[in-house]
Amino acid sequence: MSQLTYLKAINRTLAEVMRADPRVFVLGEDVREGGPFGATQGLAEAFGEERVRDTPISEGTICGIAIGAAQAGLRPIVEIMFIDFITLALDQLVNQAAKAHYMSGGQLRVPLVLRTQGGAGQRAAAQHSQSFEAWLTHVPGLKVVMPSSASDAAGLLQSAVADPNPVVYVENKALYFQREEVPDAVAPIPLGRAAIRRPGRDVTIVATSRLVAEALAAAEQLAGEGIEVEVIDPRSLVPFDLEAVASSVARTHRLVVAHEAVGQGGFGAEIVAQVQAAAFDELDAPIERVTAPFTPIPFSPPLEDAYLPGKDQLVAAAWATLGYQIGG
Amino acid sequence: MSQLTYLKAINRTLAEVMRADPRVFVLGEDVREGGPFGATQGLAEAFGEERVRDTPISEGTICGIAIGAAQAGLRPIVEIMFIDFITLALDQLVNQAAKAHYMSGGQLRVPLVLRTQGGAGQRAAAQHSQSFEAWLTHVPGLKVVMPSSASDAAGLLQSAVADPNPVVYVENKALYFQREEVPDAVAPIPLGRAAIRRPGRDVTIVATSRLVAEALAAAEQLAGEGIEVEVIDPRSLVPFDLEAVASSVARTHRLVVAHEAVGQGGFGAEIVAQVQAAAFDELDAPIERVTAPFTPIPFSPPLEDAYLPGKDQLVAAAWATLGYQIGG
Amino acid sequence: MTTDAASSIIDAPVAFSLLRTMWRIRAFEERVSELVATGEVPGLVHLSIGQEGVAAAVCGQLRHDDAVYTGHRGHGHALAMGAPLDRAMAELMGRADGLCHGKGGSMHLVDVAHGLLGATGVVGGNIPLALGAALAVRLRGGDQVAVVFFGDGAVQAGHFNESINLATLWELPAILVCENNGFAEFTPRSAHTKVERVSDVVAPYDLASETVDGNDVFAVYAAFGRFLARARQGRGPMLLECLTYRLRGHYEGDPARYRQALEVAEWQARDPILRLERRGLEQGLFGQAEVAAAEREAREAVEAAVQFARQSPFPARDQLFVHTYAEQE
Amino acid sequence: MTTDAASSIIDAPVAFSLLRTMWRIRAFEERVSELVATGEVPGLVHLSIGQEGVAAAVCGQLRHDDAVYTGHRGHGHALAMGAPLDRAMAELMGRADGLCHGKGGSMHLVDVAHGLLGATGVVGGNIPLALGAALAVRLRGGDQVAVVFFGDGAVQAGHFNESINLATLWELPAILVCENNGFAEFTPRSAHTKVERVSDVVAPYDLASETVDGNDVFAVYAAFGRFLARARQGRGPMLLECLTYRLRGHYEGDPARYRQALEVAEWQARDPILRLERRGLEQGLFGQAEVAAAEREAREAVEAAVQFARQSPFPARDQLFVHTYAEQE
Ligand SMILES: Cc1ncc(C[n+]2csc(CCOP(=O)(O)OP(=O)(O)O)c2C)c(N)n1
Ligand SMILES: Cc1ncc(C[n+]2csc(CCOP(=O)(O)OP(=O)(O)O)c2C)c(N)n1
Ligand SMILES: [Mg+2]
Ligand SMILES: [Mg+2]
Repeated sequence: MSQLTYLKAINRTLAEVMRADPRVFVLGEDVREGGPFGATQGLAEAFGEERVRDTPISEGTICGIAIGAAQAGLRPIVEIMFIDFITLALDQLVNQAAKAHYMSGGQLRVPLVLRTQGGAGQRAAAQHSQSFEAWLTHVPGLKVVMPSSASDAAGLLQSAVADPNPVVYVENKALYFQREEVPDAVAPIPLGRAAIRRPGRDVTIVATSRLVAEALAAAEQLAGEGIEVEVIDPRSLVPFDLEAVASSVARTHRLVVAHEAVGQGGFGAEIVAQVQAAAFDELDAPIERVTAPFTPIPFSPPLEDAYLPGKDQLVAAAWATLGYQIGG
Repeated sequence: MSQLTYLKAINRTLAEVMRADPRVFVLGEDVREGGPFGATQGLAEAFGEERVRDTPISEGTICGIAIGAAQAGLRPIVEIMFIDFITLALDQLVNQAAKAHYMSGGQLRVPLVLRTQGGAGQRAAAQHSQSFEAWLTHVPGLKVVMPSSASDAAGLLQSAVADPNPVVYVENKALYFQREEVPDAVAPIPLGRAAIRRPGRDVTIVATSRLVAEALAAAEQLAGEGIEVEVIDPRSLVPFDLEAVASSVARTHRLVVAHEAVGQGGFGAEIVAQVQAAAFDELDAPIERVTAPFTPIPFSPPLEDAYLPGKDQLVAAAWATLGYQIGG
Repeated sequence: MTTDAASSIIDAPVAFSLLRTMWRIRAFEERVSELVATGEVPGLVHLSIGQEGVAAAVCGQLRHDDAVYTGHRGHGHALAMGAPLDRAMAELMGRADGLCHGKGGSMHLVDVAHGLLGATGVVGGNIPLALGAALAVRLRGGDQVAVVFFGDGAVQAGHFNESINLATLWELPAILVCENNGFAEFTPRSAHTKVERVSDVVAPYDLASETVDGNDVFAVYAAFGRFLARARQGRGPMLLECLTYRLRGHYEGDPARYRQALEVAEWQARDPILRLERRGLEQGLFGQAEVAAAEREAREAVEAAVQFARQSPFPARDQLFVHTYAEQE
Repeated sequence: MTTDAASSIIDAPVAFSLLRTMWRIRAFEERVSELVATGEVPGLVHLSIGQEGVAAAVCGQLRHDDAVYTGHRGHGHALAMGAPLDRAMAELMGRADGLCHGKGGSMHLVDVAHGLLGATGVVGGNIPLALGAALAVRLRGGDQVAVVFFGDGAVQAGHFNESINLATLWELPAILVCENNGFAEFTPRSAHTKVERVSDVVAPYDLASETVDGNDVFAVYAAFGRFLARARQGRGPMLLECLTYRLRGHYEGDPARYRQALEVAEWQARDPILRLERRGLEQGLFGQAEVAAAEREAREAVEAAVQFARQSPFPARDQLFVHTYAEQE
């Protein structure tokens, strides 16, 4: 066990997977220097510049190179510095990587990991703070992972690298410097298995990424008010562990879904749609969504603070489900 | 009144808006020749090559040029030949066009229309048949329009061109050659107003684009089986006319949502999420979704036919809502 | 290098093999055109009739452990790499025995066993993939090369320049083959760019590039051969621009109103198969009987392929759900 | 054109006005640096200290009906276009009286009244927008020009080449100004491309381009002036590459371990303000008192701007929901 940040857990795991498998290599902008946050720090020194490749600002092509290398049997980990710039790589990711296996009738495989990070809260304004994971969940052939803790970051990254499919691994910049106890050897965490972060019988909160900690804080506060919240972290959106959520709802009969992306068209809507189909009778109240409002991300600190969904909205949403009177 | 195809209605309206407003111009690949389907046929002859501009295969940049021209006060209509290639223009559309008004504190405006077309059924395979409208609904600042008929195509296009915001106008290639009676002068149809295509009291079907006709066919069949279906076409996804849907559900108590895009992460999920929140008590059955399955689009005709959602699934989904027994 | 110099390195067996390949492509695509007309081959179909010389000359020198990427106009490249006619035809007809079991179709022929790693319908989208394959060679060691085919239209797409820059920066063993047929869809190159030659576009990058008469199969063979020898030593990238012309419309069904009868007639006279036959006969590389046999065998093989494809079943419905995700091996 | 020739067209008032602009930028950004350290200016902040000559020389010749686009390192361009110091500072502090009412911040300064049409944080993403503004001039008639600033890092992005191609194809009255400071973030240009000069990258397009010493404000002024005269006649596009150096890290807080002390020292000696002062004094374009006044006035104005910004309230919470969509006018 040691105290590690989320960022350091990623960094350590990158080194581990590179050590374990010579097919793994890293490419992206400024990765030799570690990138703006330091996720790839030290890798060039440890593994050499052939396996840790700085690239020009050519998001589309570097993603495509990773795809081609993956098809040729390597295991590239390509970094898109901010998820906002995945807009420049989507042709490659969506039209090439996601479909190659299917279109080729199973001949091609694209075992690549695309690491990127999203999220607001750093006063980075509208083009450096977005959350686009929902787009990726809408693309058959991609898997989508969103670790919410350092240990999960380590365990999920191993599974992402081992996966024979293109996996988009979405970090959150607001989590990077959060520190926690992490085992010295983290086991791989299979994709598609949710974690129950806190058990509870009154309301279920499904939260992703940065919102998991907010959900736990909300649960803590609600516990003081006599309400036991169950907090579920799906960890991967594709595949999504509907079973874990539906069976929780069968106990609590109330569901709040939370993510940082704007609500409209967000993955929360998909969770609502799946759960209401799977557990209609169990629901004693409409499913509440806690998300960012439908606006671009403002720069000004108080506006950005107001923009960010968090504990208070979760508490309110939980109470809304509890206060709901059918036919009332 | 005259018999017009959906395509011809678009073509005629393009000519009308260009005639009415000298700020309107068209740019895109092969637009002078009319494009692969003929939507822009004759415009170069009528309005000259300055206002009907062929472009190289540079989707990102032509979208950006349209944005810059719109900011400078023109009214560009930019064509992305297949929505599959919007993947190459999303940085411009999402990071530049959608946010400019907000980020500039209201100084900039981007009154542009991006015309594109999606949809399968033409054996065009996985990279020329997709439906990505859900992505666009997830972007604050964009409006999204999906006409399902020739008259609507004409009326909605006028409103899109008149709108001071970036509007993505998504056509469907399978509708292009459908013919219907269209008034000689079509009035603009405001964005955000759904159309009730057929009234009914037993089940509501909300369907978009190509699925509207399928819903009407399903309604016709179900009428023969004694079931009266209400078919609602939202016409624009952003803004979305929740009011129309919720009040229909308040009468029918059953809802089926249908689109051609794959279900996971599709706009249908958003409709489900909004309706279950707005009309929870009214629902007597889980909301059903009829969508494409979560796979890329196969080329082989029988597979593509199996892929495409249509009347039969709608009939089955309607019956599923009708047969649902609460607590059963 | 002049054509004469080129032809000196092409002996009779090579010349005849090029002729056979070109006839296979021609016969295949002429038959496909008929099958499109009757509806047996559905979808968007782009023929390379008139451009066969490039496919034959380039792919004829590659190995099955090389990596070739093509695009929407890729039948010729697939066949020239050795993709079986019958499974290719079955793919175009959407049958279970197709190269991709009917999932891909005309624009997405893949045949990994023969080194055809992919075909994308997104113009320009295949170039980065080829660089990735070349990078894999570099990282793993080996003398394989990556080759990507694309049209003149792709050169104005952002991926092209990004790729040229990266390929030269990393010195990747990749050969980029541009089939410059003067048109992108219905629009001539002059409406897409002011730069006439694709080899001029890449001049700043100081990579080896050459523009050749793409309808002169010997010229393409010689130029590509020189590039290939260097690429096998791990050097690269290189760009080969082949000036050519498609004798059909952009897609089957295209009325092609945008071009001049005269232009078409001129190019018909430069048909690469006719030219090869004329030259081969003149130089005694093959005889009239062999020429006739090449065509006849090709047409017979294509006919057999059509029969094979027709007898192949359509994929079972449940195949719709197969291969969305790869399973752990 | 040599510096001597350049300086012949720059008279005393112009020289002094350039000096004042450069001092305003320098003083503003030095103050911003302090305010970042204390947390009063939040977020990702990229300073242009050392690059002020380009902003002053280019923007000093533009009009408020021209269209300027900049990027993440855009304070200097905004101020040189005439954006008020106080509202610019308020924007960086996220205040209600900021240029964008606090919605944009350092990377997104917009001041339409002064011709600053946009600033994007997506590298390369602003170039197409400028072409659009230039196209609007063409379609509407007028002698306005569009100018876009970007760094050497943007040149490897697909949008750059797409834009060069389209701008030359359509002959748009746009001037592309590349501030080549040798680095993109932490990575030197040599790790991004083998093409040393940006002007070389565009050579195939046969557009007017020139590489100048970006730290010599007279040289930039002269070269841009020549381009501008042509652009006012509707000719274009043109590319001006200014060789320069940022004396600070990539962003405030960057330890900049990736560069050499020697290199920094060399460039410090070439500080464009020092050079202009030295030259102006030598050539009698202004006197020591004026130099001192330029700096002092700039620092005072910046201080006043800080006071203004501090007194400006933060935007009210409900502003969060304002301006997501534009209303019909
Ligand atoms: C990114 C993208 N944009 C547009 C298209 C539509 N399209 C298909 S082929 C084509 C022209 C391609 O021209 P070229 O690259 O010269 O190849 P050719 O067809 O001449 O062989 C276009 C525009 C596409 N497939 N991909
Ligand atoms: C498309 C995109 N990719 C990556 C980044 C992250 N990034 C911000 S600035 C920068 C370097 C830009 O270098 P250059 O264009 O030379 O401008 P400079 O910072 O040197 O002024 C990078 C990579 C970005 N903002 N946009
Ligand atoms: Mg072509
Ligand atoms: Mg730079």
